[in-house]
Amino acid sequence: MITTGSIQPSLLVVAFPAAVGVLTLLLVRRSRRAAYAIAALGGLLGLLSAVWLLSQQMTGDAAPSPRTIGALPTGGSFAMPLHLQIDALTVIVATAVALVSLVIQLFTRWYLADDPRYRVFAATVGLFTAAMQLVVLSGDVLLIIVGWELMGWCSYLLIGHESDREKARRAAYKAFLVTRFADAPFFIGLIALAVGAHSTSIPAIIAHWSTPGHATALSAALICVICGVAGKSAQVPFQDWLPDAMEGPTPASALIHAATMVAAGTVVLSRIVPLLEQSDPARYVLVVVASISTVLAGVLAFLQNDLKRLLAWSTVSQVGLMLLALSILPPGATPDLAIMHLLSHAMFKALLFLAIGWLSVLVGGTVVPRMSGALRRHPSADTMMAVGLLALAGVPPLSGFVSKDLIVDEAAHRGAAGDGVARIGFVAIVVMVALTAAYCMRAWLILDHRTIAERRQAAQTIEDSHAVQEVGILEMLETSAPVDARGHEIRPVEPGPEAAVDELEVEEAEAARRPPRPGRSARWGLATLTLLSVVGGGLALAPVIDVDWSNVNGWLIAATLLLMAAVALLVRVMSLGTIFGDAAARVPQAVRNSGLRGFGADTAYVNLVGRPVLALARSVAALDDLLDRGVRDLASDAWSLSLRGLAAHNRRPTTGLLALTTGLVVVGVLGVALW
Amino acid sequence: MSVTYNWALLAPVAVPALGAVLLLVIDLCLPRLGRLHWILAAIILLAGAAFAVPLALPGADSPRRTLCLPNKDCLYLVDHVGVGLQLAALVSAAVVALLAFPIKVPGERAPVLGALVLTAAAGASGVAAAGDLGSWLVMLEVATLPTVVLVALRARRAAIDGALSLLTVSLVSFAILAMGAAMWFAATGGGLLNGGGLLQAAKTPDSHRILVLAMMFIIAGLAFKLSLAPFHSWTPEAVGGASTPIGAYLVVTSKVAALAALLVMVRSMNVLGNPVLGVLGVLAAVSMTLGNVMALREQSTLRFLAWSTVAQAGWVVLPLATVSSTSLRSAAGYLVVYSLATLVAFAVVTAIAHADGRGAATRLRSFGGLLRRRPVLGAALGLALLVLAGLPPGVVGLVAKVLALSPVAGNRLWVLAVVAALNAMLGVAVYLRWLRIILGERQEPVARGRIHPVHTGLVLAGLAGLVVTSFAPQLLLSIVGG
Amino acid sequence: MVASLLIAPLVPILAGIALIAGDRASRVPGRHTTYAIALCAAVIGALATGYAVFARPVLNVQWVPAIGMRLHLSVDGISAPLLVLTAVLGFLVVLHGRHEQPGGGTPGTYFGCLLLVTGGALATFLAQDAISFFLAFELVLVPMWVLIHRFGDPHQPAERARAAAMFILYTVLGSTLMLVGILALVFASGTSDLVALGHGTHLSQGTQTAIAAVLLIGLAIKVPMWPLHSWLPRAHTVAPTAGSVLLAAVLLKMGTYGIVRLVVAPLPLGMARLAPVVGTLAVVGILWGGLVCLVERSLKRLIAWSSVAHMGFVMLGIASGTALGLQAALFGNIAHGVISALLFTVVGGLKQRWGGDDLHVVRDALRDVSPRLGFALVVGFAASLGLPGLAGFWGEVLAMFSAWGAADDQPGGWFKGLAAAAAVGTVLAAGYSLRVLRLVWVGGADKANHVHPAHAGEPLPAANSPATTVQRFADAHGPEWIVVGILVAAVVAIGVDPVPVLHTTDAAVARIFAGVTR
Amino acid sequence: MIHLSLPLALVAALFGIGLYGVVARRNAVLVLIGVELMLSAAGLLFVTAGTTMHDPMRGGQVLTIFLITIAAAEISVALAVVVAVFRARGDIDMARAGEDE
Repeated sequence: MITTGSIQPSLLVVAFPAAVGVLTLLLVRRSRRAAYAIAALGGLLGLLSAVWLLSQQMTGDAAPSPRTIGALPTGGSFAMPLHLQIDALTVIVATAVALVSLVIQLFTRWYLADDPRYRVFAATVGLFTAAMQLVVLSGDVLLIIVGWELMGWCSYLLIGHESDREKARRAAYKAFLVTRFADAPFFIGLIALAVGAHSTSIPAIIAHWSTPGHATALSAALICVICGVAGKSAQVPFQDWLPDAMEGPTPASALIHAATMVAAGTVVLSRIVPLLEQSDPARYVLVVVASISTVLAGVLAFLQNDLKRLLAWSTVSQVGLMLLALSILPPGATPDLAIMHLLSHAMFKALLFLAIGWLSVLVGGTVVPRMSGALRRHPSADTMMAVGLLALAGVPPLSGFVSKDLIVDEAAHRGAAGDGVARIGFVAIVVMVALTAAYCMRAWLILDHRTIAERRQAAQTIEDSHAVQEVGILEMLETSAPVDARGHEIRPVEPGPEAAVDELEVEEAEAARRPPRPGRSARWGLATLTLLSVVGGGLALAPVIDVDWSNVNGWLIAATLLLMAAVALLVRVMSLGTIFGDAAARVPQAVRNSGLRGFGADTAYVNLVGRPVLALARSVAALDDLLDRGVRDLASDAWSLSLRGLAAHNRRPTTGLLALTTGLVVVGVLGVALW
Repeated sequence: MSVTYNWALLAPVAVPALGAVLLLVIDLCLPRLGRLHWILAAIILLAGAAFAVPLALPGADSPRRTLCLPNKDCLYLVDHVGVGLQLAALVSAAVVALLAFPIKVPGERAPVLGALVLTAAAGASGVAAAGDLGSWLVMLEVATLPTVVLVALRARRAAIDGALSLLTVSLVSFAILAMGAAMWFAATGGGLLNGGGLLQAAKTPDSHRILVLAMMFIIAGLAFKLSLAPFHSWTPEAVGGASTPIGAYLVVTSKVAALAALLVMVRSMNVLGNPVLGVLGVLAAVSMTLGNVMALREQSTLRFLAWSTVAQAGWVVLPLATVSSTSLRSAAGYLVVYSLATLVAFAVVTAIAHADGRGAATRLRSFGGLLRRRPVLGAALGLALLVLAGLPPGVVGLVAKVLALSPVAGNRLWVLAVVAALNAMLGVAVYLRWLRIILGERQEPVARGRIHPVHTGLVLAGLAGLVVTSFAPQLLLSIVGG
Repeated sequence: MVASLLIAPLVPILAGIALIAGDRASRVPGRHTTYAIALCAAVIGALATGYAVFARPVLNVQWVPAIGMRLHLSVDGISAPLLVLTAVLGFLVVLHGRHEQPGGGTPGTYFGCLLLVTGGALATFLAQDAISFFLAFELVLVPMWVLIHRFGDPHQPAERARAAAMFILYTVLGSTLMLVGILALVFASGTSDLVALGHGTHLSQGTQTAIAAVLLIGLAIKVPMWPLHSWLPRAHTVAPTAGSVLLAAVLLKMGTYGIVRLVVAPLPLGMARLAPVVGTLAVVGILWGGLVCLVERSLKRLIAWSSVAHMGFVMLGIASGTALGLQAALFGNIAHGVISALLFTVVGGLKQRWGGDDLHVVRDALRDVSPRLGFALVVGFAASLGLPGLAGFWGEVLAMFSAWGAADDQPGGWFKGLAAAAAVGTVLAAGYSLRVLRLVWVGGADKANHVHPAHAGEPLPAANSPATTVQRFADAHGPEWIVVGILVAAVVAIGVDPVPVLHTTDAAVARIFAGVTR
Repeated sequence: MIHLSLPLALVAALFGIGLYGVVARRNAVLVLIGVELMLSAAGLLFVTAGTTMHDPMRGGQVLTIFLITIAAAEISVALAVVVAVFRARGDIDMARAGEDE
């Protein structure tokens, strides 16, 4: 047994990834190799510490609440101990985060092989991981806020990594602002909880608020926290930043979606789940938010024209499921269900993103026309894609199946027991299960599409999304030449077919400059993820996770599986005869257009928040100008006063005498009056 | 009737008075001395001041009396504040004499001017020690009348106009003052300023009322000499018209005399038991504001200094809005600081006017780049302006502001305090305007004459004084017993 | 060693005077000599300050009895961090002068003024006597005025004069009002000793409220608090870099320091009565500043506005009436000092390179053009939006904590609302910070254009093609990079481990609240 | 002994007339006359007050004499200035003095 002296593995779990960020920025100038070495080593050490911590936890040697930078001196009775809190669930999550992060670091080396900013990217990923680990392990709301905000910032940096493109800049800006907007209530909620308990330590908070007598305050605070969680986890009404975040490089997306940022909401809520269980209003809010999100995101995922965006929406949907799992928990229950799904989601989603990233490098983009048939041409990734999509869809016996069906079962169970929240949740889950099966099937069919020649033809009309700057692919479709039912152009398009082909060749030549597949370590990482996606469900059997897998209702599971099969079949039928094997092509164009825009959420943000705030800002600026002018006018008033004074002082003795006499009268009257 | 005499005590008044006579006699005997009379005058004034020094030392007992009647009422008494003001009056007059020394005047006029300065200084010195209404009135007038002549003797048209302005205002003010004194006399039934009659009068409502009215008349009458608005109209005319040393005399020595006179009266009003003299507060506020606002635009140096003196007069009487021994000391302390800074400013202006011609010194613009051209003069003037503005590094000016504000703030006269704060701001704007010119670039080619060594010496001494007192303000403030 | 108390402020002040006076001498000292003298003086001042902070000597002698002013210098927990901040920044601005020594005057005057401001600020924080505090408070005005007036933006002489005048007039008004308050306080309590006043006075609540109101109005101008802030954006816009740094990082702190020393500690009842107003104005300032920043075009002005917002957090902490709030305020002071110093240094450098600071001019991405400055800018704005791990976070989040848990004698609901509004303010901060980064750091120019298909057929676009090369200008080097680097390191260090700073102030804060029975 | 109210009324009247003269007259000499009236009012008040009290020093009378003396000195200076003004400008109209420089 390794000694548990002064060095706490829990601190190392946070410190190593953070060190990656700091050291890379400090030490590395240009060398890509050095940056990679630091990143990989840091990630590995982070993972090892997490495993060490896990082993400690298993043997019961882990320090339950290690100190970090020491308690904040608050000058009074307010306690801010800033401790971590180590328990089985958090340790497992931390391990998963470390693992995913390591794989992503390994993969990035290949993915960004010719990116001049690789160094910064690797550093940011390290910092991001550290922030997430902090949230995961934190036992103090202040530390949660710290990690939470740092993650937001790192996501800003990652999404805006390719800041040469306006779309990426906008996406990064939007992601940070939307989440930050939601953070305002989140702060207030946590502050309210902490101030009530006179401590920021989570155990103290739970102890304080668990005593009866402040239900309303508790509900209000929790709803505030849920707002923040909805922001970070991209739930309704803050959902729209996440698909835009696809502007970031694919490894960044993998990191954000799989293990870190969007999952943080689940982690935080699971920390305070004993409070959540006491507050029905908060549970209702959570279940409504999560249900709407999970269903809406499922629909949107089906409608996307870009497979990365499809995955993005699927994340929203899956996180919605985790939050649903939290909302349906009975009092006294532990959040293991949600965490279980978080873990399996982390594995398969990271896998999916990295695989898509791999493919996108090979085919030069992630839009459906590019991706169509990608697996046919590059079969090396097909196992990963298959496992990932199956796990996402929840096909037994993959990890997604286990975690999801446990939630379905729990919802049904609780709903039958008469819990309204669980009933809402159950309905949403059922719809969501069908939708998940639909978009997974759709994605697979696209990737596995055969008619490459047709794809190639159509591609002539569509530029690569990298070359598309301001206008999205949608606008491009609208303005490009119409094609007939078989994909033949009716009219040649602007740059001319040669140019388009040339461009394709150039890009493929570019792609050829890096090796056609990731390095060995990265492939090992991917293989690990694949494996875990397959067998991760077995975690339910592990003693550290407390889920009730023995009494599962077999009929219910069979019914969901049947539903999934039916939907998959339907999608297959829909995809027949479409150009790219895209089932969504059967959906009316208007709906798809709207879906591509996230049903107009972005416009709503701009019109409901952005514009009014800017208008307010302008009017405040104008008001301030007035204020400023008022102050300046005082000066000019004094100035004109002196002019008037000059006129009065006409240098004549009589005027002086008049003033003197007046003065005498005034002084006499005032003097007697004021006495 | 036997009266006690203490000549040492009387010397600060007697020496200059006798000196004035002496100067005229010397002129009779040795008619060709010319400007040397200024030196003589300065020596006499400094000798008078030397007699005052022992009394001003911190250990001296206070108040000292002489000219006492058998019934122990004394017609001459000085306390620390009084002797400090005497000292200030005499020294400032001596500085004026020295400033005037290099300036060419017709040979027969120098002794007259010198004698007038001495006379006025004697009056200023005497009024600070007056113990009865008669000597108070006489001394005040002795301090005032010569100034009219001093202004008029420059014999330029502007000077004559200024003299007329000063004359009319001073005459009317004196009439008002006399009326006030008469009412005072009628109310208290005696000529002594702090006799038992005052207490008696304060007790009966009728005479109390007359006493108050008398006080108002006296304040109104004295306000002209302090250049408090609205009694200030002569100030820009006379200061702008007179020769620069006489201008300095008008805004420094003359003001010292006025404050001394006012303090004598206010001190005796102590017995009335009312801590607040609202009228003085109002006058202070109006003067500050008016002076500052007018100075904002003024283009002529001398008139600028005149407006500045109007504003500073407000600060001088500001503490007197509350009646207490502290506030008397505060007013005197402020005045002393003001006098030092103003004298330095006038010394610089005089030096430049003498070296480059009056035209080069009467416009603010012509001071452009002074700090670069004549570093010593520029530094002295800059520091003096900062002291007047009350900004460090002119720390002593800031201390003076603290001094002036503390009775007001201590008694929580918020409105007055806020007005004062606003005026502190305005004052900064006013003085920085000139400072900016000094710091800035040269606007026009200026003839570069030689600064007279006496002027250089005076400016250097003034600069040294400002610097030293900025580090140790107590040196200056202690002469008024602070 | 008591001498360190005198050396710390006096060496910079005297060196400053000597430099300015030396400029007028017939043989003007050379540029390098001037720089060396200034640097030495700044270092000596900083070392003496460091020693004083470490050893905590006390000097207490009579100075001007006429106004009850004593020369009482010492260091306690409240002033120690500010002293260190001032001393370090004093050194840094002089160091930075090597890189950017603006025209408009001689080096002697420039460095002299910088040293005078530094020395004056040190004296302010050292003074333990209310009246000498005021004196030192005023000491910095004229040199600062000269800095703005003479050495400010050379392109806008008229605006420079106006801004300088507005700065000094506004501040003088504020400080004179403060003087009125101080005098009233001293008169009423009978002592001008800040240590004695720190134990609270036993005046009636009415008296305390009146005095506190006057003091607060006076000091609010300095802080500045909405709506008395008009001078700040103006002054910052035209001030030279070093001037902006000192103004934001040191001079503003005098205001809050004064509030703690003169209002919070001696007048608890008065402060309690006025706290809701102060808190409300503070929050209005937060929102106001944040909103204006969203549409402000001038980058320096924008940072000045963000200062208004940040100082709002400091004031909110003070208004909460809790020890936590005071801790937050004192920490926020330091944090804002470091952050604004960093931002102004970077932005000053940018303005110099760009020849203007209009955000609407489309420029190449700073992260490509000048990676070091870009990095520093990112750190600065990230700290400005309150990113954890950087200095700005703790002060703001603790201020919100304290406002939510305001003292029992305050209207709790109202303060909770204020805390919520302050949280909205952090969103605005994110909005404007990212706005700047989006316009400056990542650039407005869309370089995806540069790899347009049109080039594809031609030989590969080489570096000689103007469309693809980035116009690089000199990145930060030498003194500028040292200054920026130190500030970045400080921002990170304070942000990662706030405990030392909070620990320094802890005992003093606890003492203030120990005497008060609330 | 006549009743005091009569002389007091006279004092008031004299002072008022003098003040009016000072304000209303433009001729410098007439202004001087106004001042003289005011001064004589003061003197009268001194005398009147002095008669009512038993002051061994005869304060009222003494002060009146002082006053008269001072007034004489003043008028001499004043007339000298008025003459100078007349020489400089050609008139002694107070409302026009100082108009141009």
